[in-house]
Amino acid sequence: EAPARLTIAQPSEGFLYLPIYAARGLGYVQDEGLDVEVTIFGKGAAAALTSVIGGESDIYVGLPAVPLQAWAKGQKTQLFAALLKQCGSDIVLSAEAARRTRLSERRTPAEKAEALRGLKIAVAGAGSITDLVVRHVAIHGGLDPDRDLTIIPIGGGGNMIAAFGQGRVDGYCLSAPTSTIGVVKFGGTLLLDFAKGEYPPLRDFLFTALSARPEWLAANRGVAVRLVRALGRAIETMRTRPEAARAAIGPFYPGVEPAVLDAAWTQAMGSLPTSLDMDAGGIVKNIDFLAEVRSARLDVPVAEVFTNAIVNLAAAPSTRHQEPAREAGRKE
Amino acid sequence: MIIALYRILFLAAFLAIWEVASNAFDAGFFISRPSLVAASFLTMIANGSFFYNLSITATEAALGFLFGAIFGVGVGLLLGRLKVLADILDPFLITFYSLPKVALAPLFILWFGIGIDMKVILAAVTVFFLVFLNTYTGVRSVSPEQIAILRLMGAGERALIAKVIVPSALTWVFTGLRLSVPYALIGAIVGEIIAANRGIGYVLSDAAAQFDTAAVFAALIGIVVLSLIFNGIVRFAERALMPWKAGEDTREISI
Amino acid sequence: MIIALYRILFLAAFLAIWEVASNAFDAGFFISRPSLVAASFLTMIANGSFFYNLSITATEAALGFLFGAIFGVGVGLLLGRLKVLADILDPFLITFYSLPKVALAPLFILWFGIGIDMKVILAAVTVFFLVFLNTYTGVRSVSPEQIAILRLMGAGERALIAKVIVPSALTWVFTGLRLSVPYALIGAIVGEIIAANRGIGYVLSDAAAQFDTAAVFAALIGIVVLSLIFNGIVRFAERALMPWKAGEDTREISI
Amino acid sequence: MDDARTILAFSEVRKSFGSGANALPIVGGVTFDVARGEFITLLGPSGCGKSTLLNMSAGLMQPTSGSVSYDGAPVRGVNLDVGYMTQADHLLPWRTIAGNIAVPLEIKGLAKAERAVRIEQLLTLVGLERFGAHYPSQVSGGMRKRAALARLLAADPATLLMDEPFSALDAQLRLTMQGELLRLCARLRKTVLFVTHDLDEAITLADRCVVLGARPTTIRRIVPIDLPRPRDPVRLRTNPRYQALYAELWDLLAEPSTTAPQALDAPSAVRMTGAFA
Amino acid sequence: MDDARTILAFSEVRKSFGSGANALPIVGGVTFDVARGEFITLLGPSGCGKSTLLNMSAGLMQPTSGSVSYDGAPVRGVNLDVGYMTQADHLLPWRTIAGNIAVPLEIKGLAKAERAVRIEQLLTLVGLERFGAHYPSQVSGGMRKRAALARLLAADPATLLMDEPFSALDAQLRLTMQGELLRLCARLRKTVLFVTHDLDEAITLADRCVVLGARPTTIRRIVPIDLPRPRDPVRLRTNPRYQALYAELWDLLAEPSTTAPQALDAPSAVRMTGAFA
Ligand SMILES: Nc1ncnc2c1ncn2[C@@H]1O[C@H](COP(=O)(O)OP(=O)(O)OP(=O)(O)O)[C@@H](O)[C@H]1O
Ligand SMILES: Nc1ncnc2c1ncn2[C@@H]1O[C@H](COP(=O)(O)OP(=O)(O)OP(=O)(O)O)[C@@H](O)[C@H]1O
Ligand SMILES: [Mg+2]
Ligand SMILES: [Mg+2]
Repeated sequence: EAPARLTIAQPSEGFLYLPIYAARGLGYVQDEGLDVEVTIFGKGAAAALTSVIGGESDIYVGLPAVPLQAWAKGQKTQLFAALLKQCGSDIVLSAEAARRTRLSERRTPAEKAEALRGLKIAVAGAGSITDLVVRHVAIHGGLDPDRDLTIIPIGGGGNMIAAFGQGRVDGYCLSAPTSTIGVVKFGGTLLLDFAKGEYPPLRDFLFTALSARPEWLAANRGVAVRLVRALGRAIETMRTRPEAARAAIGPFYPGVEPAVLDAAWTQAMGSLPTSLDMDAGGIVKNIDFLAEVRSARLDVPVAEVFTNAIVNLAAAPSTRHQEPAREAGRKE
Repeated sequence: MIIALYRILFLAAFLAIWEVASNAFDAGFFISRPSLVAASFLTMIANGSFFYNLSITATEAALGFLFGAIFGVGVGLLLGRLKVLADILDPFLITFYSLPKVALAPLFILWFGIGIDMKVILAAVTVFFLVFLNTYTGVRSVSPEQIAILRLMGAGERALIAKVIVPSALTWVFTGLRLSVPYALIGAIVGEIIAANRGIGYVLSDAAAQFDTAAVFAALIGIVVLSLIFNGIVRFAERALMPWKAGEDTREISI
Repeated sequence: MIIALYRILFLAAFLAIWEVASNAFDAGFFISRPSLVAASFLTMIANGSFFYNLSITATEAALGFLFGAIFGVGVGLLLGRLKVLADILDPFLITFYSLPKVALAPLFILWFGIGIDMKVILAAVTVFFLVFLNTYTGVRSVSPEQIAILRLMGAGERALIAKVIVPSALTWVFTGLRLSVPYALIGAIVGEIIAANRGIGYVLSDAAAQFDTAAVFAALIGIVVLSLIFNGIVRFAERALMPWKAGEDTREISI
Repeated sequence: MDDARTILAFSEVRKSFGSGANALPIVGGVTFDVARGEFITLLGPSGCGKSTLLNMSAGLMQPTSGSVSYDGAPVRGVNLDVGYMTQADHLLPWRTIAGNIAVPLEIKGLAKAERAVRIEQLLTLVGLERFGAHYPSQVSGGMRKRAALARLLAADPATLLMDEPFSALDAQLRLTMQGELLRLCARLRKTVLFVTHDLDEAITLADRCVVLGARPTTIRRIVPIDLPRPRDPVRLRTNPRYQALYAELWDLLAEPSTTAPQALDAPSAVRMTGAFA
Repeated sequence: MDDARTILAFSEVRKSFGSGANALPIVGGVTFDVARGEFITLLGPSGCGKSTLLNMSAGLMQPTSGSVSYDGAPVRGVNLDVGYMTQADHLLPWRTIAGNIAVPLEIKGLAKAERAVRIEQLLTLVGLERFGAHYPSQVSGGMRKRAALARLLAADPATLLMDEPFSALDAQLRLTMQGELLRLCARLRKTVLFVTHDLDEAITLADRCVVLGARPTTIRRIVPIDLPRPRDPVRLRTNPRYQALYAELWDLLAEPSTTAPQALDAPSAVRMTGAFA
């Protein structure tokens, strides 16, 4: 039986997609009889989602806010599995900026957020996840993101590290391992440790999820179920046998020093989801989040934009691949 | 006159098809529609963000164009006159030209920062080669007879360049310049997409991230208008510097 | 011979400076160093990924170049002969040319998908205008006297094009083609960066995302080599199609 | 005038270049007819509009007023019945000499082998047998003119417009070529409009010689050349009628323009004084 | 030969174009000296290498063997002491006629006002007063040649190389220009190397006339023109010595090449038969 082909549109590379790397690296995708092709969209999440809407890719993986925005404009894609339920983009400040703002003396999240005042912070792209996160934090700190600090969209991790290393920006926002490099190699400090839930507004925030067109989901239910099953199994392995999972991640990051990768890995372990299903709360947080950073509230039917049907099916006992089914089931 | 009329007809037809297609295929999400774009455009103009951002991009592109053009013409003249040097440098110039600037973004940031310099340099680098290669070819195409004639009159290299090479290569140079007008803009915009929090490139990527297609097209209108203005300036300079071509289209040829 | 020698010297000096600077400023993270790049390059060759990805990009770029060049020359000839049509379309062509393709990524994806077509079209669109504008200018520069002479001999439009316009505009056409070789590659690579899972552009952005600077430069080498090869092919064609230019540099001029 | 034998008719042809206040009247009313098979030579001072008259006959220009008719109909657009050997050679630099001569043959659609034979003949005729493979930039000025002549003959048009075709040839070759042209015209009844500055040539070749004045140009006189044919260019010169014609033409050309003396090109002795400071 | 009066010396000059088996020998050993202030005319069949000799004198080409010396030293690189009026006019199309004449004046560094005066004089001299503001494409062939002549004279070089300068002029203007040239040379002691196909011109102007043979070219004879100066071009023609010289030159040119008859350009009657099929 030929493996079922499946294409995933992924906006960037980073640890916010960790379960995808793990499931591929550990061979679970192949175990499920899937031939997964991951396409990286260097020009951002909007392009990635567009390819799903246009039927070029099957599944979008990334911040749910992006498909929600599209839904509000009439292009429906349904969220069907959660991969990360914490904010995965960290804000890293340079040692100098941390000293200047006396970051170590600040206690509450709001106080820490206020430290952004007057700083120049690099984000990935205008309107990207990282842009929105920095804006959200700034607002939380009582700042006007357009006046009280400078947010500079700067593209990918390489650009950020280049600007950060040269002192051209005071900080940046991106997921591990880019954030880890700033900390480990350039002596930076995390403004807020999202992984430890240090920032309440984004606690239990649905950060990375899979989404696809409802028609596709209806027609390819089996394939979706198998993918979710492989991802669940990967998360389980990461939790129970971290060293095996860590080893499977390595080949995806040949250019990152092992020490940096280890640090990133350790930090990421703290934010592993316990299950792949979603609730309205995580979605509403996305809508709230967008409403706060853009002064407009998305008009979407919360109950319709996501479905747990696939996750539930994946959790149900199946004849094939007993073990993953059991593991997923235990999470129920 | 008749030409302007046809242009307007063409534009109107295009807009009509756009509007109709957008409705017919329910494709507003992807291609917006002229009416929405116009509305978005007017909003941008009203709140001042259009001209603010456009002026930033225009400055970057204009500076980049200027530097790129000056170096392009200069190096083109130099290498056009020193064939051996040109032969030696040829593969390196191609190498330099072939490197995708997008891939070199981190290096650009490293060397030139994230301010206006970086965008100017990016635009200038893009312009440089287009102008250079056209100028070079133009200089190499100068009639050797005319050079010999001037030489015999005692012309030194400076007189040669001023009196024969530049006038003769001018059509080439201006073609290079016209080719690079859009690239100056694209260079500046790519620079803004790489790293910026203002400029029309920023407006563009911000709008794209929000699926605000109407705003994307409104920003594109700004870019196109800039491009047409720059192009007009280049054409004007071309006409002013080549008086002998005036009326060439209408002149009766005698053979 | 002497030229090859100088080229090698030049290259060696460049590599030496790179290696030294990388060590001196401890900038290996950003600019890697030639030795590491070489190692990375050899690894890529050894595991076959280099030629696999390069061949994909080469195919895309070559197809894009071909289509872009054919349309560019075709439209250039057509509009060069029909001045009124050219005048009418002029602002639209500039508009079309000025649109930053990067900004239109979602539209490209929508219309042409994320497969090889999208990259070929992106490359072709980029090539088109460069070839078009040079061809157009070339056609407009054809001596009206020669056209008149051929007309008097009873030449129709086809004979005119074949016997006067094309040979006379050939230098222009080839300059356009040489200008667009790197852009064909850049177009394909941008396409791969927009959406790809293979090709040298993918290798590039993948390596960049993993901070594998040595691999970035190794990929760049691949791009440059492709560019030089394409350029060589274009030059070869140029020489083959313009036998009357053979030996022009060494020929004694009589005036 | 509207004789059935008339092939080319100039009627009150005026031509100015430029427009408005800048308009420079060149041809100021020229009327004459050329009969089918007639050989007309045009004489006149430099810049008087001889080439302009040929350009109008070829349909490359329109008269400002008056009309040029060919074969009964006014000439509009390019006149495909004429062959035109222009004052400059206008060879295609990207074709060899043989390739240039091939152009009209290719346009006519001759087969390759036929073309090769014809080109060989023509090259021989103009004395360029060994230079077929040379590019125009590799041959001398006179050889370029001969190549242009061969190209004209290859086209084999009913009417030939020739603008100083032999001016770059040496005296001997010029005579040979004149002889060839006369024989050709006699055999094939070609109509020829031939511009020259050489009075000997103008007389030797012509049925009638049209002498033009200075700008704005009108016809000074049309001189019928009543010498018997066939003519031998060399022996002709001792013929007294020939000498009388020569003198007549000379005087016609030397006579100062009565209409517009200030427009005369030839510099007067007064104006020239002190030019070489 | 190495007389102090010698300004230009050709010594066993040979010139071939192309290399290896393709090499075509053009000049086959030419030796003659030109004295300072001497007026030499060059006569020879089309394509025999007259322009090539001038090109070598100007330093635009090197002889394949032998040497061309100017003022005692072999000519290497461009010879800045000569002015060269080439066979084609080579005017700069992007400059008006006046602008073209201005080029050598600009190179010499004349002030603008001075230039304007000089240009005016020169335009008058060649009869182009009204055409200073025209572009070369807007004037007739003869006018272009006159503009090139004015440009040559503007440069005011010690030695003039002139390649068929008057061939495109009408008979009257040609005589006027010849007269001007003679007066100029007499006053300023210019050395002139003058190519022409016109025997009258060759005799009228020259101190000595160099007659060249067919390719590979050698000198047939150097004919001293022992006519008194100043000469009146028109009246000269009735002079018996003039007529004798004319006949001598004619015969020299007409005589078939003894060295390489197969290289003769003029087509033989036999070869021509059937050319017009
Ligand atoms: N395209 C043009 N634009 C403006 N003036 C022109 C143009 N063509 C010709 N003339 C003018 O028309 C006049 C006659 O030109 P034409 O070439 O017919 O002279 P010609 O009698 O052939 O002279 P020549 O014997 O020198 O060849 C010239 O004074 C020239 O300036
Ligand atoms: N650059 C060149 N390459 C090859 N052959 C050349 C070149 N220049 C001249 N020749 C050859 O040299 C010969 C003499 O040329 P040149 O121009 O000197 O003749 P010429 O005596 O001036 O003839 P004309 O009276 O026709 O002007 C010709 O046969 C020509 O083919
Ligand atoms: Mg004329
Ligand atoms: Mg010559």
